Amino acid sequence: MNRINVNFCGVEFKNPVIPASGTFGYGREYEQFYPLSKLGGISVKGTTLHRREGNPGPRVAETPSGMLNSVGLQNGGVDKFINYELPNLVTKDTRIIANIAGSTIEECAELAEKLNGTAVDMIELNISCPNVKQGGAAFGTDCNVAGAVTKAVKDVTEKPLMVKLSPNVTSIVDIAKSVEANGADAVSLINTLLGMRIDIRTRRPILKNNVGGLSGPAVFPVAVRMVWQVANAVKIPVMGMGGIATWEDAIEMMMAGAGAVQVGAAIFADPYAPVKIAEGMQKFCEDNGINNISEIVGTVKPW
Amino acid sequence: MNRINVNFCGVEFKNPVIPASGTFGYGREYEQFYPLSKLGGISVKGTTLHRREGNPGPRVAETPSGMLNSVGLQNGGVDKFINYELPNLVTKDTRIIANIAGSTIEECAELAEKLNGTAVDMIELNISCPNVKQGGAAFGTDCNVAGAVTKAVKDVTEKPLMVKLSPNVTSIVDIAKSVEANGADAVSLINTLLGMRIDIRTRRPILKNNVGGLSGPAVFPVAVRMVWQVANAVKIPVMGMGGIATWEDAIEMMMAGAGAVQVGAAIFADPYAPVKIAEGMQKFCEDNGINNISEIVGTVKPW
Amino acid sequence: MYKQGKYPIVSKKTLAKGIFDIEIYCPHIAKAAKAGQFAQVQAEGFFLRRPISICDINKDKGTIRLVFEVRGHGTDKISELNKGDLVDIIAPLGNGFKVLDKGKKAVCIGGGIGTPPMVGIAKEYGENATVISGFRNAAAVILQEDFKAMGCDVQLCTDDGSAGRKGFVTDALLDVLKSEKPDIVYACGPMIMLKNITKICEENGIYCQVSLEQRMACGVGACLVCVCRTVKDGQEFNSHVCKDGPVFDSEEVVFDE
Amino acid sequence: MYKQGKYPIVSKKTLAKGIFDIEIYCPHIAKAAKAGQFAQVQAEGFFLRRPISICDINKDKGTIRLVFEVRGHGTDKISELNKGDLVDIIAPLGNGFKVLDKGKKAVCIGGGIGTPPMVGIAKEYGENATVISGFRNAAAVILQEDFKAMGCDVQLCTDDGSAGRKGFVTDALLDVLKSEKPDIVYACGPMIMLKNITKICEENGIYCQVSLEQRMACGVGACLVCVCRTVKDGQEFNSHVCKDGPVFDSEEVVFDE
Ligand SMILES: Cc1cc2nc3c(=O)[nH]c(=O)nc-3n(C[C@H](O)[C@H](O)[C@H](O)COP(=O)(O)OP(=O)(O)OC[C@H]3O[C@@H](n4cnc5c(N)ncnc54)[C@H](O)[C@@H]3O)c2cc1C
Ligand SMILES: Cc1cc2nc3c(=O)[nH]c(=O)nc-3n(C[C@H](O)[C@H](O)[C@H](O)COP(=O)(O)OP(=O)(O)OC[C@H]3O[C@@H](n4cnc5c(N)ncnc54)[C@H](O)[C@@H]3O)c2cc1C
Ligand SMILES: Cc1cc2nc3c(=O)[nH]c(=O)nc-3n(C[C@H](O)[C@H](O)[C@H](O)COP(=O)(O)O)c2cc1C
Ligand SMILES: Cc1cc2nc3c(=O)[nH]c(=O)nc-3n(C[C@H](O)[C@H](O)[C@H](O)COP(=O)(O)O)c2cc1C
Ligand code: FES
Ligand code: FES
Repeated sequence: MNRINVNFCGVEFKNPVIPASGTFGYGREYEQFYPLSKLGGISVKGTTLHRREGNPGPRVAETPSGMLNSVGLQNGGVDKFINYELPNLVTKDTRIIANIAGSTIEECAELAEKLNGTAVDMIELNISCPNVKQGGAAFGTDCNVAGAVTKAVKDVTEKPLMVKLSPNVTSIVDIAKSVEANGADAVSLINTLLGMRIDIRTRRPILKNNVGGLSGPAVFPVAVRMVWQVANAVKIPVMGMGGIATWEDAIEMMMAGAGAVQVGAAIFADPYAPVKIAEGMQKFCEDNGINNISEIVGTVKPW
Repeated sequence: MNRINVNFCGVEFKNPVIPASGTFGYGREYEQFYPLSKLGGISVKGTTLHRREGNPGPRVAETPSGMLNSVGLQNGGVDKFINYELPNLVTKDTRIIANIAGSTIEECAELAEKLNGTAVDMIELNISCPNVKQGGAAFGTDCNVAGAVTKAVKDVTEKPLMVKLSPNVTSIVDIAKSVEANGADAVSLINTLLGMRIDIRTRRPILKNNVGGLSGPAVFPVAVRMVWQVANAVKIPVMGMGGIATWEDAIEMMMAGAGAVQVGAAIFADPYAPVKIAEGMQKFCEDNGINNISEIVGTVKPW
Repeated sequence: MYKQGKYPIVSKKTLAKGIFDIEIYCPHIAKAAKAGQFAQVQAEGFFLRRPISICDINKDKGTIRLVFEVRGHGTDKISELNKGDLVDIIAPLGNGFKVLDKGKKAVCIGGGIGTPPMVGIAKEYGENATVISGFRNAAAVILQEDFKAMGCDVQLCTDDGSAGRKGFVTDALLDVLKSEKPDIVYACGPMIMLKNITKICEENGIYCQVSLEQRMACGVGACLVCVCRTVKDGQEFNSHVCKDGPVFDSEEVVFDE
Repeated sequence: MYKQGKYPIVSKKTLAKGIFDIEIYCPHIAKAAKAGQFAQVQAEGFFLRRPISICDINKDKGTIRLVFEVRGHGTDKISELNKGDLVDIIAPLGNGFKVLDKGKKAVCIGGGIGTPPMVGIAKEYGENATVISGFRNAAAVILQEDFKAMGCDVQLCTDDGSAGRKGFVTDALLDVLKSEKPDIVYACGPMIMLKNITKICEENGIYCQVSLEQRMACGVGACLVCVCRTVKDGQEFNSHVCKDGPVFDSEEVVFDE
């Protein structure tokens, strides 16, 4: 019996484990390891209106239990996504979350409109990319702007709208409330924490972009805290991510309040991580007499 | 030849390596490993006006490459510090940084006044403790309040005033500028990132305080980024900390812009960490023909 | 004087499923160590050290013994170490048990993985020690031969009666008290067990010391994370398990309701 | 088909100071692997894997060889692995070198730790391969016997002349070109070396493939971090070393000024 299927925001996922945007491409590469149907869904690489080349390399730096990236939303543009990636993805028997990012509010809305009528199951509006100059984090760190962009997209989209929040803020709860008030159907968090590494031999930042986004197990406790705070402050569902590497982490994130989880950087260390996490969750339910994993969501009892 | 003595904010330190507040007590315990004179200075446990019992236990949770703590400023109060700890510390031939925290602006000023005329070399005003309800982070996340408390302390203190900043903010640069404008002689950063861990067996937060402050190598890239940003935005010196565990880390932090560094959680893993870091820095200078470590401060060349 | 260093493991045994016994050659530590003290043991790849009681000290051989159970990822990692490997420890830490004068009688009570620290202290009393240890079942029983070899009066309890007597260590303690009044009781184990033993000792006017556990960071008394509630002269306050303990006079410990 | 798994090390050698040669038993990978592909190697305790070229493939034995230099903490950790230990790798990754028809002549050029991938490709040409390798000095020289055993024409250069001829691999290449025009040149090494070789080949109308390096995360083409600038039909764009490379036609690579 499948004990880990979840209904998140009206969408049925066969399990709550979804590779995080930007860490899994469109699934083509990882399909060489396992069928994509093993995944609850895929949050595809951030898509912009037009093709983007992204930032110059190096774009990655290792950190203790984590990594920085400064990809900068390299992607082929929304039309290529719709015409080339989506037709392939729909054959994979898994949910498709389109992660979109614009440099203006209008662009975000236009992107969402383009995805109307497609096979996309859900939109994840990224207002938190630390690696682009316009839009991105600038949208995600101001309550009013975050609300405005949410509203603009909600007004045009026919898909469930999930807004992806930045952790680089004083109060992620305020941002979450603002996007909820402006019509978001769900929030996902956290995007990456802004960080930097320097090569002490060359006295140069390792990333050509100087700074980049921190992800991986290092950020897990920050992510759990933010998911817990946000889940307690909003009524819409929360998709939790940030540093999840094991099924225990995923359970912890769900107990903190996440209705489903995304797994990102951990995939680089172990391509099978999302599959192992789903399997671990199923076994956890069996071992603990839990009929469905949804029963544990938000069950942490604070002291 | 000592190549690692630094003048930080008018105070001469024999080396730039200082155990971070709250991780080294008043040095009594670590003196059993090595003489305190090997250290550039000691930032003592956060001191409040009155004795504080701190938060209930458990107060610590392990995280990937780091830890959460929720001590909550347990200490014997400023009078005990002045009468019992300070007379002992002054005999140790190292600099003494008094880390102070108040729950009101007046309390902070009163604390600073009490330290006038003592042997304390410098004041570190902690406006960033995530583990206390009043004062603490509440002071550190609002530019105006941060400025006001800085000004109140600066008005009464005769010591160099360093203000310790919280990383749990949208713009640490804005806070740094505000405390600079209000008379801070230096800033120190970062304090801990707010985080949480949950015991999935008991479905309880591991910390009795539910949330706690993240420190250790996991936060290092965030700390380097913040030090770099702040050092480029203010004219006063920056004391860098957050995840430093090796001499390479310390060099990286100084290249990012720190005039001196504090080492915290790494001491729990290796009590000798501060001493090894100072030795590594001296050797680095010798190997690279650097006459004094101060020459590397802020020398990272962004792309 | 605390010592930190990497010391060789000279022998390793499995005492029961998931319970390991390692003997470490560290003459300076062995020389300084007392029963009831502990070591902060590094688990490779983990940030914090794991506190493990010193089970036994052999000052002649220059070794200490650590007996530990795999409870999570860190102890699992430590259990991968083998004879010949180096283990990074800080020791001896904490205050240790108070040892009474020769001829005094002691009862040493260990519950489960609280049993190992009883080896070192029971040794101080030899034939004058009664050792009561309690385990879930026969498969979990450890260290009984060690106590017997030291001449102690050994009383084994298991929850299910699959070895020794069926029942709690407190039942065994009450039986012992029927025939003699020891000068001191030492106990280590779950909080509920320590609380009940404390109550019995109080009622019978027997001096009792308990060894507590708390999550730790520094292990030396500097970071203040390992808090426990204690009371003295009617005044409650925070003590720290790593430095003020792990051994406390039982009357000073505030047991949660 | 990528494979990920923990595979046993069947032999380990030290080729020069800080340069190690490990042979891994992984029949499925060995069967699928081509010269010029690479493996993502896990270094215990580190978050990201380390990309290491497949130096040689023995399909009969089911093994691949990795030759790597200790450059930082991660490769240092990998170098601690010994015969019998398991190493966690993902392989074979990347596109590999294009192999021309039997009888064609190749020049294979390795600079320093760029030399190992030349073993696998030179083997394809045997006596029809000229192998030019360059090192800082005699102490750093590796793999020359391997090339000789395959019947290649072996030309060794060192910066200081302490072994082979003094000078750069490009000097040796120019000399070779004086007497014959190879059908293909393969090169791996520092960017400046690749740039100069590319220029020479262009001027001489010789097809040239270079193997590039970039910092990686996934290693399979999904995360887009391992970017390099390439050009096709006059159009510059980003390629990814792990999937589009590591081997590129030299004329497609945009070398920074
Ligand atoms: C003074 C003292 C003496 C001890 N002596 C022994 C002994 O002789 N034999 C033995 O088997 N165990 C002993 N313990 C318990 C032992 O420290 C824990 O079982 C161990 O830390 C668990 O680590 P882990 O990595 O397996 O568990 P994890 O749950 O993965 O550990 C996560 C974190 O929690 C801490 N932690 C978890 N459980 C405990 C606990 N019960 N006490 C303190 N910290 C904990 C860990 O140290 C680590 O920091 C002692 C504890 C203390 C405080
Ligand atoms: C396709 C490819 C093939 C390679 N083949 C070989 C080989 O056969 N033999 C060999 O000795 N080396 C090879 N390298 C280089 C090797 O990957 C690096 O030396 C190694 O990653 C350094 O890791 P470290 O932990 O020692 O260094 P650190 O500096 O501690 O590593 C920190 C991070 O930077 C990355 N990094 C550092 N230098 C490089 C580099 N030059 N290239 C890519 N990533 C780097 C590391 O992978 C790690 O993520 C190859 C690199 C690539 C991209
Ligand atoms: C290489 C890389 C690329 C990413 N690209 C995107 C992106 O395009 N859009 C987005 O919303 N998040 C992106 N992210 C953020 C992740 O989706 C995720 O929020 C973050 O990495 C935290 O999860 P993790 O710790 O499991 O990786 C990227 C992360 C990485 C590591
Ligand atoms: C156990 C513990 C107690 C701390 N107590 C204080 C404190 O009293 N005052 C203060 O300003 N910072 C306190 N800090 C924060 C540290 O001084 C430091 O800013 C932080 O830990 C980051 O450095 P690190 O990663 O090197 O530990 C404490 C940190 C820890 C781990
Ligand atoms: S563990 Fe630091 S004071 Fe006890
Ligand atoms: S390393 Fe991920 S795309 Fe190349």
